Amino acid sequence: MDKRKVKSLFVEGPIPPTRLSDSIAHHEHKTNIGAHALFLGQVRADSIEDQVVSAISFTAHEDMANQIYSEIREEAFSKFEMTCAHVYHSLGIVQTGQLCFSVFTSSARRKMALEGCEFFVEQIKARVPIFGKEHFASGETQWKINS
Amino acid sequence: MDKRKVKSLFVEGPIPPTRLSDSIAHHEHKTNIGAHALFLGQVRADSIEDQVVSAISFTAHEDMANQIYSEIREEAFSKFEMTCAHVYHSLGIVQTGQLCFSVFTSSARRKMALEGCEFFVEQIKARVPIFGKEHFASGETQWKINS
Amino acid sequence: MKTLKVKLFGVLTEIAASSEVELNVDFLESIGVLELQAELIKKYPAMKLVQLKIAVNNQFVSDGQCHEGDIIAVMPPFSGG
Amino acid sequence: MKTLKVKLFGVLTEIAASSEVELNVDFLESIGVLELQAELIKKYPAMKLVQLKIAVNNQFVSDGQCHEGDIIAVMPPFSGG
Repeated sequence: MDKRKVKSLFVEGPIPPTRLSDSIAHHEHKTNIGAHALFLGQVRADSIEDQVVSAISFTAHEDMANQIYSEIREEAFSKFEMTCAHVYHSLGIVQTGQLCFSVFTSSARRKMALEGCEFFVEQIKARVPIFGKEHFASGETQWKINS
Repeated sequence: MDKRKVKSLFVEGPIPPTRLSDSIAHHEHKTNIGAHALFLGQVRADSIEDQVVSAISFTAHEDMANQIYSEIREEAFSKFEMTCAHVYHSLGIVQTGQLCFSVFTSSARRKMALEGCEFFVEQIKARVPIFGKEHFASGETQWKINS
Repeated sequence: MKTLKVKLFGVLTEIAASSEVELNVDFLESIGVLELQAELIKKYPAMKLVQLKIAVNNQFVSDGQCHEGDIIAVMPPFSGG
Repeated sequence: MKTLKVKLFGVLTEIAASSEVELNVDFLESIGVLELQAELIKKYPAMKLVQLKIAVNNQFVSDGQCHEGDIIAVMPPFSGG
């Protein structure tokens, strides 16, 4: 499998936790791996002016997002010695407590897995055109602003 | 649940990937969480002088290990704003491709989860009296030396 | 007078009540993206409050020109993750 | 002559062919841990090649004293993770 083949960043709806354990289990035959690092973004029940977030809906400029994600992958594999990386972001509605973003990197060495994972997290948040809209229990909405 | 209660670091044999997804799924009701970070150590089929590692067996000074792990937890929770942390290390035989070490931290904020996770990984490797012995296919063994 | 199609994202779709708008602008060969941005804000003043990012043919540009037929996308700050 | 029980770990259990050894040493109230280490190396010369960590009553010490009845543990470098 070519680790650099073009992959889509997006999944429809929340990322199921079993997807991650399946992914981990699939790496058991890759005995050159010594370390995995995972980051999971979970929708938080933020309080904003007396209202509590109940879900976030995500939209994106999908073509550009996948193109930029592909550039980020290239950069990540050239900077960090990794055997593979699996990255997903949700589109559509994700309820509080559910996962909307996952980064899973593997390497022979722990430093490379950890640093590669953090690189993906920061670069994707900063550079990929994804837009979150917070939904409140009242039915009101508000566009998310990343801190 | 008191996040600081004394917990054992050790599990007998490899850490099953399903343990991790169950753990992730159990955090779904904790809607104050915004980010999880995981580190997984996997036994690598290292080549050492023409022999290939087939398994590692782990032993420990268990009492001291749990006591030092408990100190590391205290330090981690005072340094990083985390909602919880689950850390496991194997004792006994773990085959190549299987998991022997897992760190799982959760926080409202991604930085805290990522930094807390890395803190546990580095501190546990450096300070906890665990001893790995590499087993080769030939039946020979060699005590592991951390790089 | 030429017509440029502009795709909108995030909060901009609510300001314009549409995910794609047409701008009628007067230019010969091409128009600068900053001029295009000014036209957009003239039509939708609330966009002045948003830090806009403009992509021409799927490339972000901070300056440069757009031509008739180019794919133009205007986005607010990203908020994924 | 007093007898100190010493628990061993990792490669040290193979050098001594046991996970616990008894050291017969001569002291009054207490013996320094560095002296204890020297006694251990005298009995098991291969331990000289290992960077030893000594714990007295479950606390690592680089210096200090041990008394009869103390729980003494001697360990090689850690290699978990």
